[in-house]
Amino acid sequence: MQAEEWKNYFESAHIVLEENKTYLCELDRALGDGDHGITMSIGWKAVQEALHSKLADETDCGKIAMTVGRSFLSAVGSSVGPLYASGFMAGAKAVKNKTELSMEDMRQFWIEFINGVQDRSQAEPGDKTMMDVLYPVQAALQSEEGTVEEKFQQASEAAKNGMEATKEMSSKKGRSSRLGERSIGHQDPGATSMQLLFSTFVTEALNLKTVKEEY
Amino acid sequence: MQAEEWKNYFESAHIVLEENKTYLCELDRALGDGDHGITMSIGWKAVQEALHSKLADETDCGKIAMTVGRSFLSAVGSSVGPLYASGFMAGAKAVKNKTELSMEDMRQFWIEFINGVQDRSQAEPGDKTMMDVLYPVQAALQSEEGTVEEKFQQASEAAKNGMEATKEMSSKKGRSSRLGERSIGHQDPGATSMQLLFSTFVTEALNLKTVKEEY
Amino acid sequence: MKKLINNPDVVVEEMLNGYLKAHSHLVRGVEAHSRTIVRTDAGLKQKVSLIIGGGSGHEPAFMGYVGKGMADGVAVGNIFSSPPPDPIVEAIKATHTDQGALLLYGNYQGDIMNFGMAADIADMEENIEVKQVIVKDDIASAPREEAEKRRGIAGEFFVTKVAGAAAEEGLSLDEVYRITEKANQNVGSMGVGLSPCSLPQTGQPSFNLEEDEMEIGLGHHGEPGVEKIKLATSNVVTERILNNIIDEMDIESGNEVSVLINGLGSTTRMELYIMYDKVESLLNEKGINIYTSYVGDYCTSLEMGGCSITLLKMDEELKPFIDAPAQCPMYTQS
Amino acid sequence: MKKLINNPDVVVEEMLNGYLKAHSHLVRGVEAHSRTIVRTDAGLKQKVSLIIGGGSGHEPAFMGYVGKGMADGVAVGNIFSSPPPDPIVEAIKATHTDQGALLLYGNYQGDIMNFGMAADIADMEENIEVKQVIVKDDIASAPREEAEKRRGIAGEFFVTKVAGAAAEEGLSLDEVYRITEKANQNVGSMGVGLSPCSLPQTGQPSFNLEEDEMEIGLGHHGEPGVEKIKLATSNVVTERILNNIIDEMDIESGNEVSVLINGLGSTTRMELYIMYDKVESLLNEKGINIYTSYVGDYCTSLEMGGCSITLLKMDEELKPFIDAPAQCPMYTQS
Ligand SMILES: Nc1ncnc2c1ncn2[C@@H]1O[C@H](COP(=O)(O)OP(=O)(O)O)[C@@H](O)[C@H]1O
Ligand SMILES: Nc1ncnc2c1ncn2[C@@H]1O[C@H](COP(=O)(O)OP(=O)(O)O)[C@@H](O)[C@H]1O
Ligand SMILES: [Mg+2]
Ligand SMILES: [Mg+2]
Ligand SMILES: [Mg+2]
Ligand SMILES: [Mg+2]
Repeated sequence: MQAEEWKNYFESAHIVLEENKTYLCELDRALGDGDHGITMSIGWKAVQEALHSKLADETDCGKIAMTVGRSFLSAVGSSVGPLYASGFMAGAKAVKNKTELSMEDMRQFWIEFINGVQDRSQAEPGDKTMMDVLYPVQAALQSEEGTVEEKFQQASEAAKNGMEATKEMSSKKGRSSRLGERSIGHQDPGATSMQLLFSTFVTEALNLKTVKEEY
Repeated sequence: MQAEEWKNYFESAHIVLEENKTYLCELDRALGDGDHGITMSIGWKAVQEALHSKLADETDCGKIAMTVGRSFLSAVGSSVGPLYASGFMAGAKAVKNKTELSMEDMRQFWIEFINGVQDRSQAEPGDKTMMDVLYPVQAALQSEEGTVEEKFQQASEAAKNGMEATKEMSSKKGRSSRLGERSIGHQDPGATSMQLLFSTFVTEALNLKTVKEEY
Repeated sequence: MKKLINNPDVVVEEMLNGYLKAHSHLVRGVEAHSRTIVRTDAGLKQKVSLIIGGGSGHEPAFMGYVGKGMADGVAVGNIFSSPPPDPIVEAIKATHTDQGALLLYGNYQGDIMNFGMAADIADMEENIEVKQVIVKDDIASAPREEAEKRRGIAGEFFVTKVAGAAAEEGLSLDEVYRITEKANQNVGSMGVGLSPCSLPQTGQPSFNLEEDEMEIGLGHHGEPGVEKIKLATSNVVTERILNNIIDEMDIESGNEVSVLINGLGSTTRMELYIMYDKVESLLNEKGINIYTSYVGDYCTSLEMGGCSITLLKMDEELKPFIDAPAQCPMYTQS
Repeated sequence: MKKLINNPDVVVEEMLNGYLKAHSHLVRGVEAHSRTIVRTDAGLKQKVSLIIGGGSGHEPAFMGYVGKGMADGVAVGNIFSSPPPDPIVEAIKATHTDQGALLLYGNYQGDIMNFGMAADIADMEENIEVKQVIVKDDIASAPREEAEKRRGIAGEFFVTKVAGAAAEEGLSLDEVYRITEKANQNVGSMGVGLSPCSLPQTGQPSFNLEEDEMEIGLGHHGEPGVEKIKLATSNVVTERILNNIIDEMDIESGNEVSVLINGLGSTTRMELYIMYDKVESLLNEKGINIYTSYVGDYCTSLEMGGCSITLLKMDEELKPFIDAPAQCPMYTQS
């Protein structure tokens, strides 16, 4: 993945989350304050603007990820802002100074991304947060078996399962935790947006890979 | 009509207007602030309380009418308060010191009642107010023809016609006047309550009269 | 509509009880009438008595404006109904020194009749000199040729502010009257409604508006307005209202105005400030200077949705009265 | 729900523009960040900088409480979202003398993260001493054993009042922190919701309630509450809420409290005073003295219907800070 493709991924993230704005708000209305889709929309729009201004000529994938995180944070605040920012900043370190990313680089990026989010999140598995997508993703990426591509494919599956599993969980973190048992039956909005983000990445990365192999 | 029956009439007025509370509010919602039924209810309830306290042993029909007017005014304020109070106070003068009212006394009472309301009202015929009930009533009561009973019967008819005629009028006075042409098509609430008040009176007075004649 | 009340028949009584208890250092009731409220220091200082009042349901107006630098007493009517003469007379009696009284109220027939009767009683029975100022700021409620018919809405706040400060200054009744009437002649307002209110006793909405409609120039008791229009942006509505006021009041480049953006009850401060943003820009463009601004709920209609814009044309004489401090239960300026 | 706005994406920006223009004698923006607002006299006097903030949509909170005797600066987030660290850092920088800064905000995860990051940046990059007080007054949001999880609601007004007055006094950061934290430990609130609000960007109600339902203990962003109950009278609701607060806070006969009845947006003053009437009677019966009372919209949730009761347990040290004057665009005490 070239720096240009790396940036394209963030463009795609913006599009996918914009498409799911209403859906994410609906999910958040059941559990929180109904703004998750808006927050994502504001954040990714700011990222998109950065891609076209500050990052237009940037080729360092680490710097790109860093700026993505900071732009997102500055635009949204909220709890997702710091969580995402911490993720992107931690991931950025793993790909510092690279203008091109191998599948292995990307694997390292996501493992560190998840560590970064986790540090700030303090959410346990089963707390009904985006971590219920990220923990299984990390496990899959770190598994001993299969090629890197297979690990990513596994991780994408795991993300989807993790997202769906949040439905049955009782929330322990964030706004929805005040609901306790009343939160059961509703899918977590933050887990949903994180799944979209990650699956979009996997699709793009594997697609590129395939195109290159065919080439 | 004995003082006791005079007081009974005011009791009846309370009951009739209470029954029409919602209807009067509905009429006022189309033209004004939707409170006419409430205003009437508050005012006549205060009158009813006065009948059972201050007026319990009162036999002077003039004093009774005076207190009715003042109690009504003190409870409601509004524009109806002063209009009614002026009517009752003016009417009271016509029956001062009487403990019994002949049909002629009652005719004088209502003629003066209407003069009293008119003084304060400054509404012209056709302005879409309670005066569109009262002017025709006064004309009928002052007509040269027929017995006093017939005059009252005519007046009761006139009240009904006057009330209905307000539907087609464009309001010139009070809150609804701001509506101008938009007021056409709606019956005036104040004309409606006044018609109820007067018709109830005529029914009771003529009924008494009949009972007495049969007796 | 849902309301957090106990019994619709006693909402005004319970509200007054709560109000008097909550602000006992600033206001008190009087024995003679349960609907009369006066300043705790009423009658202590030689000054013109400023008496305000009207129907309830407009809180903070009118009872919230009794206090230092504002009114001496208030008569509180039923919801959206003028108070009868008694509580007005008692307000005059409880506050009067020997400087006379100014009655200040909105141009509604009920208020005119009841305050008028009260003025007569105070004059005849108590020998108190009484003058009256009747506020007529709502330019949408009648054309200019019939300006006498215009009703009073949020502009009454400005007129009360000026009157209260002038009376506090110790000016004579004639002077307080003259200055108050000057403010009254120089104030204009216009409102817009988005959603109705409902009377506690009926629970029925005061008017009907479709989801995509708004009402321009409506009254603050839910009386229908001048025109129903399709829901428009804040900027469009603001420009229309402001231009109307400026035209009607002959305000020109170089003039100075005070501005009040008043919420009718359920309109957020956010919406009011968005409106102010546009008002300021438009006035700026037209070369009209802003002297001072007020944004908030100053005269509501229960929980109605909507707001109004008021302009008070300033001159050097009015300025210190607008700037003067005030300390009331629902309004403080320092 | 209808709103008088221009474009849902810029409501906060337009609101801030209007706010800064309307109150330019009291507050100003800073060049470094469009979401930072400070007192016009920021930095002129040696004092602890009190910085507040949070999501917008709660007006008058938080931006309305910047001014003399209250906060020095505020960071304004998107609607119901914590501001990011940048505007918080800029608020600290624009107001700081060399007495340190106190960050005061509600107990929400987003605020904790963003204010926490801002505190780190101020410390690391600017070498400014920063302390934080996190308000946790909503007793309904977590049981007493987990009091650390309770969110901040209207009680933040009292804590801000105390902090602002203590900072204005010129006390040291340690002292301001200690006194503010004392107020924080002694404040408890609980609310009730009657009707939802809607975000300008979605237009969707934040929760659904039937015509005959109310929600007890809800949050002020429209988060669902502790329990849905059938619509009850004001007295019943008031007694239930008040008893809960008194129990949770161990308030006893002979204690003294300040009271705040806070409207959430579209609740009338009439309803708030009716509630106060009952609160006063109940406290009276229990032998609990009322020191001072506030009734009105102090921390809203857009146009939500409902209200909350807050009690602040008083002691001799807190009294002068509650009594101290304050002059802010949306709150004045004299
Ligand atoms: N401590 C946490 N760790 C990880 N994710 C969290 C945490 N707290 C909340 N979240 C995620 O944030 C989402 C809510 O985001 P959003 O609605 O944008 O923020 P807010 O709750 O401030 O309105 C939740 O659905 C959850 O997935
Ligand atoms: N000047 C007037 N003369 C006679 N009747 C009037 C006048 N103004 C108003 N009314 C009557 O008062 C009625 C409205 O009464 P009500 O709703 O109780 O008072 P308000 O308009 O103060 O709410 C009108 O329907 C009309 O009949
Ligand atoms: Mg949310
Ligand atoms: Mg009416
Ligand atoms: Mg009325
Ligand atoms: Mg949020």
